[in-house]
Amino acid sequence: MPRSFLTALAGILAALLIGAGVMLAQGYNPAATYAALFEFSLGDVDSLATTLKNAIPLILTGLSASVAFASGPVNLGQPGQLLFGALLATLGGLYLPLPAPLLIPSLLALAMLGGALWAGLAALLRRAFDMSEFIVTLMLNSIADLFTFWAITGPLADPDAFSPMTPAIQPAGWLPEWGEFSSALLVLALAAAGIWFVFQRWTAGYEWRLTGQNALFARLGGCNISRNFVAVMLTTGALAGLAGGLVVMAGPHRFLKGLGANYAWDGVMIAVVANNSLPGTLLYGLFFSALQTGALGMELITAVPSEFIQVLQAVIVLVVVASRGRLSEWLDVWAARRRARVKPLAPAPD
Amino acid sequence: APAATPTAAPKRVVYLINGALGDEAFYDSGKAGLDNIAQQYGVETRVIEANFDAAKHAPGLQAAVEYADVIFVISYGFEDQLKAIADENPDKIFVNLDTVVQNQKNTITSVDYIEEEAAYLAGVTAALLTTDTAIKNVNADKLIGVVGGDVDPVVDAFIFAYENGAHAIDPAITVERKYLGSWDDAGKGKQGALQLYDLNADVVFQVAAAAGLGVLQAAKERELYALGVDTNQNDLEPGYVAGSMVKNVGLSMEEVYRTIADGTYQPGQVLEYGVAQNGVDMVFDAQIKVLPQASIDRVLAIRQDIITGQLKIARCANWTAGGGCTP
Amino acid sequence: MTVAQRPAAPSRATGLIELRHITKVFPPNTLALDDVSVTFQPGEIHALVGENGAGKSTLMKVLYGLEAATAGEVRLGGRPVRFRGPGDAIARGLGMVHQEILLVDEYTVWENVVLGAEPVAGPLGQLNTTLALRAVQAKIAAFGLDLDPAARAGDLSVAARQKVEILKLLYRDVSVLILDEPTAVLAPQEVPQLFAELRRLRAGGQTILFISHHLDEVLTLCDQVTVLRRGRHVATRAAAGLGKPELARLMVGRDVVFTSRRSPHPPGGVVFSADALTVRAPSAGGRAAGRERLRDVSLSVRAGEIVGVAGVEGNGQFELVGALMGLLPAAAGRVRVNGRDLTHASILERRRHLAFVAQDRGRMGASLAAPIRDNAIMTHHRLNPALTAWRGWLLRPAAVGRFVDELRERYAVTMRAAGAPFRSLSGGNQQKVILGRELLLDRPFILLDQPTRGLDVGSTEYVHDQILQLRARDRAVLLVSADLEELFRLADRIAVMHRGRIVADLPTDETTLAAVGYLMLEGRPAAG
Amino acid sequence: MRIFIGLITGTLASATPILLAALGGAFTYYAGLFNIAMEGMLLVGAFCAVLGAYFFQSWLAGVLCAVLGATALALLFILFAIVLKTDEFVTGIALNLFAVGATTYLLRQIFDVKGSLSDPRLPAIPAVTIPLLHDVPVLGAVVSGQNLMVYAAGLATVISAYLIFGTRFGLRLRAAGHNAASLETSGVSAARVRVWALLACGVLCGLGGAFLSLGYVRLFAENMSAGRGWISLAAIILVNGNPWGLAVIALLFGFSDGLGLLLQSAQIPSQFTGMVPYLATLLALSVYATRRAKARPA
Ligand SMILES: Nc1ncnc2c1ncn2[C@@H]1O[C@H](COP(=O)(O)OP(=O)(O)OP(=O)(O)O)[C@@H](O)[C@H]1O
Ligand SMILES: Nc1ncnc2c1ncn2[C@@H]1O[C@H](COP(=O)(O)OP(=O)(O)OP(=O)(O)O)[C@@H](O)[C@H]1O
Ligand SMILES: [Mg+2]
Ligand SMILES: [Mg+2]
Repeated sequence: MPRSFLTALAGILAALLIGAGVMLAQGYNPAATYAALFEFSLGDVDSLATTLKNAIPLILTGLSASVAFASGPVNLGQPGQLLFGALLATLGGLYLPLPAPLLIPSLLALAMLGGALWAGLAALLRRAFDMSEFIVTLMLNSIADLFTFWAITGPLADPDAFSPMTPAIQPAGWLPEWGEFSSALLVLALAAAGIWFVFQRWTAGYEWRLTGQNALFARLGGCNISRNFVAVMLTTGALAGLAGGLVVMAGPHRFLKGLGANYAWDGVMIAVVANNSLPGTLLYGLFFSALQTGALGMELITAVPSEFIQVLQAVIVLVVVASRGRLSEWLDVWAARRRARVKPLAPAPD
Repeated sequence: APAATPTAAPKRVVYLINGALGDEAFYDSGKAGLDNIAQQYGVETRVIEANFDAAKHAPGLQAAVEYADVIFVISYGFEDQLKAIADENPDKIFVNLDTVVQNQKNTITSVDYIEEEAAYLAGVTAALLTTDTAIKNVNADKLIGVVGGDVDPVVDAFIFAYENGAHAIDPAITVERKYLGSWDDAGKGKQGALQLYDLNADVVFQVAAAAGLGVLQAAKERELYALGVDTNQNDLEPGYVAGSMVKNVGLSMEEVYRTIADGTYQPGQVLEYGVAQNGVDMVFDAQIKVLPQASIDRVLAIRQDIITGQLKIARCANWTAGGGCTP
Repeated sequence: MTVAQRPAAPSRATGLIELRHITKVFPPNTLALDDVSVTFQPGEIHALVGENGAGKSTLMKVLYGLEAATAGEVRLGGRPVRFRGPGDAIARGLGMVHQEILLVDEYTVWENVVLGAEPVAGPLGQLNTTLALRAVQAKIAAFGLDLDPAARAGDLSVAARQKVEILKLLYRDVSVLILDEPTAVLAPQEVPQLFAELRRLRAGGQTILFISHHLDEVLTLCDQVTVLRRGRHVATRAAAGLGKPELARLMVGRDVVFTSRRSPHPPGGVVFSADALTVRAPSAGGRAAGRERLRDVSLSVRAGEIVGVAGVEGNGQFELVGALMGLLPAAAGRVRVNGRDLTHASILERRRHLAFVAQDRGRMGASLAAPIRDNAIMTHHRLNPALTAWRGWLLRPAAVGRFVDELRERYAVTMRAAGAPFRSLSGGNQQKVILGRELLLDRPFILLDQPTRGLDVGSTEYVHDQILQLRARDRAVLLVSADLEELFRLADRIAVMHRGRIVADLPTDETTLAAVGYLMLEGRPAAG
Repeated sequence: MRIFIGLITGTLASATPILLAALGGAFTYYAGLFNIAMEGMLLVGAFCAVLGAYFFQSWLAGVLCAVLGATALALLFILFAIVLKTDEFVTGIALNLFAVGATTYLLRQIFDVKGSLSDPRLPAIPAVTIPLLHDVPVLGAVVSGQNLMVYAAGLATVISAYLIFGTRFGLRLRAAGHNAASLETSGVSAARVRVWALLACGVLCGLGGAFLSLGYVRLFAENMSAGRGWISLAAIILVNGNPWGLAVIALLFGFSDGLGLLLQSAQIPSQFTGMVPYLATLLALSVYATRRAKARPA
């Protein structure tokens, strides 16, 4: 832990320095820019609440990707699964005649079901035709995008709206706000705890982890690889679907165009920099959310274009991951060299 | 009385849009107005783009109210959040462009453009063009085309009025449409337009923002004609863009801002900008004019009827995805 | 323009090869070579011996430019050289055949041979196929190698593949040949043939550096012997006058007794049996599909009996283990343990009846990245009710902890913490954990696939002890091994595999190393 | 007939950038690299093409800049994945994100525009008229008069196939993918071969990007690669990188793309017609998978 924390910190620091260099070269003031970034993401309660709220879908899609990657399946379908989760939650919110205490859990369950079904389709294609889930989930993302767009312009469209969106779901399905903070955070915390429990306590979760690390070994040890594959796809789909449900239930309370636009690669990116670890995913999810939230304010104060943050994110991913491997190796070599009692060159014997 | 306008003169103005600048059209026109406001009144201005990304709506609004006194907003897709944040910040001025949004405290002023009036004129223009075989390469088929960015109420309102305008000239004209499913894939825009030209359309109206730029380039490639949208695009492909339907978002912003500056601003109004108010229009000035002057005059005559109120243009009242608009 | 690039003439006699103060550290903390200095004379056959992991391969890789030394220098003909890769080494007349054969299976023999030194024509570097084929053919003829240049490397036998590797060096006209355990994959009868070839090369002025575990081979073939132990240089001696016991002592650091410790033990009833087991190749793309890799294999093991499976690598042992473990589907035949038919059972079902130690620890036996704890409880997590709660749904961390402690104590594992990654264990301790895990399953039948591969003498002794104890406790053991001496030391019976068949099943006491070796190679008993 | 010819011409135009990117990816595929950065390379290529064409007022300069720009991204890939040994998948993802951010950022910094840049003065890559063929009725309209880059893509297919299967470079390239250790001991640095493969990928993706922004249309729009890099990756996986197979698959994609638009007339919601290319990919994948399964014994 301390070492991974150290290398991550070093990586982020290096990336921020690179960013500062670029800003200097462009004639911006890096200190003021980073200060504004901080101010508008964590500086006050409002900003913090926005950052936390934005972090929810990032973290959930990140968890989805990291659980999948840690267990083997290359599920890149978070965007599509998120959309289907949002769609089913919206449907439920529009048509289920239930009081709030029942409706909210039902909508959360529907959201997870939606994501799980869409991921399950990829799992099915994998099992039936041996089609790589890597490509299938990518294609299903585009199809989900078009399908949900059809749903919100066609059968589910709000006739009074100016742009494609469904009507608002019943207020009973809205997640309550606690002061500035959304209760969706509680759902996120429960989901994260659930993932921890699955990986650390559940027998099947143990099998997932070991399969992700060495599938042949796990198979020879008696793990049912193909059943676990499906289970992982369904679970990670459910996580992404939950993200979609929360976006609807905590935010605009309806499914509107552009709902999933932000999460295309962010979940995957977060899982990757977090090295598929649970605490890492939480922290990097927050971190990237803070960057994205602060970017808008940063642009207002310092006129540094907010696209800059997108570049910075990519640089952070590269530098953190690259330095994780390299830095560790250098530390190892350095330590080993000290142990190796490297002697000065002396004439060879014989 | 509803919330009063701030006593001090505003210092900072934000223009918050759901999409992104660079459409050579709608958003850019607002940006031009914003720049004029900055020059004229010496205020600081900023643009926040949500880039069609729903996750940026709330943070964008949040950042905007933290920064500015006056917020111009094009709020497609985040009307709910706009209402909520306007209610929370009654001391800020919110001007919502292009749709009508009313919050509880009634502080949002809406600017509604009557696009149907200008799109109608675009239809008239297209009809005059396709029926005039004297114009180079124009065939006898009474077919005109339109390329929309997406299936949505605004695009369909354009198409609805375009069709009405064309039928006003010749009821036998048919309108073929293509939806791209994209507002930025110009290649797709071009391919959609080419397919329309292959169906024998002589003129294609683009309602697809940046993707629509591909429509104009398709017109040049086929040596046929296109109609621009939102800003004057007649010189983007000189000789092939017969006219442009413009939306003076910038102009209306400047006019609203003038009332803010001189203290006559009234919150909670709905300001209608049609052809008469110079909010929308059909323009023909170009390096190379496509239509003969007689045709242009005919369009201008109809325009005059709209301004005087002699001609009432049907507006899109009901919309469904498959069926488009009905009055 | 037709530039025909030919391999350079063998004029580059390298002269003296000196390795001076070579130190090599593998991250995180393996000190593979610790200040090693050796000199190789031109025109000699120089052997490198040492236990597993002594650093022999690493030293040769440093010389060949495949690994960069952490410290030290390489001198050729008195001048220091820095090879940044094998390309540099080849350019200076060095060539190496690796312990693991490194051919592109998808390429033909000639493509493999010319790879890296291809004759080309034209500005874009078009392969000159005719020229290449002719040159390869010429080399094959010149050295009498019996190879088809158009055959696909992946279809060749191991011995033939090794010949391709050597041919690759001959094609490049190298003057120094480095051979890393070339005899390990050969049947005993193939060895003299190779040696004759090597001697012929020496006579032609070539220097040969030769790594082997077989001390007899070393003493008959080589001029000089260098001994490494745990990364250090122990000695360099002339082979003449050196005895096997002395060499062994130099290698291990103490006296080694070459005896069997098997005591007589009457076997019980049949526990494991395979009847007419057949496995077909799962090859993709239609090529060679359906070819039988295991044919009509019948084999049984009784309680308290160790049956060894001998064979040159690639003669069906892999498929046998795969079929028994459920990795490869049996096309025909039956597998039974204690009368229970497991032919088509799931792996978990098989695991109720058999324990398994795989030959490749990092691939099949363990997950190197996972904590020791997770590796220790594999299979137990499903079959050992003490470790789980809620009808097997949840793991009990406390019980898991106790289980790992028990394993550590019973199998004398040296480890820091149960949560440390498995790869932080030394090789011997890794094998102890795997062996302990499988033996604690306490199954009637134990399948061991090369359980001592890559282990040093101490760990090997430990594993052998454990295997003999299983026999004493009336378990049935099937031991697949490439090490004939190991089989002769442990097994009650030895089954010999040849081309996917069992060609002999002999009581160990009634046969000899030579006889088994002949069977491995020819698939039939030696005449007379 | 005209619609039919239009569909074919549209197919060629849609297929060209996908094919160029896929050929680039094929080099890295054979070299054993998991390269998913084609999307980013296309985008950077498209941006730099406009940049070069705008400042030098020459399409040729635009194409050169596109190649340079995409190659620069390839160099970043080399720096991280090969020199620093960062995971290739991670490198690819990060570079794709980087490409989107950097092109948008630079568009704003250099041209002070957002979203898209189009200018009537931008020179286009010309179409090529083949003298005699051009006048043959249907054939002429299809074979002649296409954009130069369409022919370049065809030529690139031939050259790629030749390089990969007929030359020393190809032998080493494929060896790097099949068994890099074997190539290393043969005295050829696998890393170096991979560097060349990545550079080839950069060049080809640069050409593809140039076609996007200076060929079919003349403008740069943010994110205008629009998933074509991913489609090219799917194509590579489908046919195991074989250049001829890639040409077929790219044409198939191009065709389904145009077909999607055309089908709109048939009262199918545009969203469903938009799914056609993706459904086609899935279909192709399943056909391929079943065929592969059949090749295996029961
Ligand atoms: N690439 C590597 N990374 C880390 N450790 C390595 C690597 N290669 C070898 N080692 C370690 O270096 C030590 C020496 O290994 P080497 O392969 O040189 O031994 P060897 O004498 O050839 O043994 P064997 O007889 O088993 O082939 C061993 O502890 C081995 O585990
Ligand atoms: N990364 C590590 N972290 C902690 N301890 C380690 C690590 N690597 C090795 N060790 C410990 O250092 C000791 C020496 O390791 P080494 O690989 O030299 O074992 P060895 O002496 O060859 O043992 P064996 O004979 O069992 O193979 C072992 O006890 C091992 O558990
Ligand atoms: Mg309106
Ligand atoms: Mg070795």
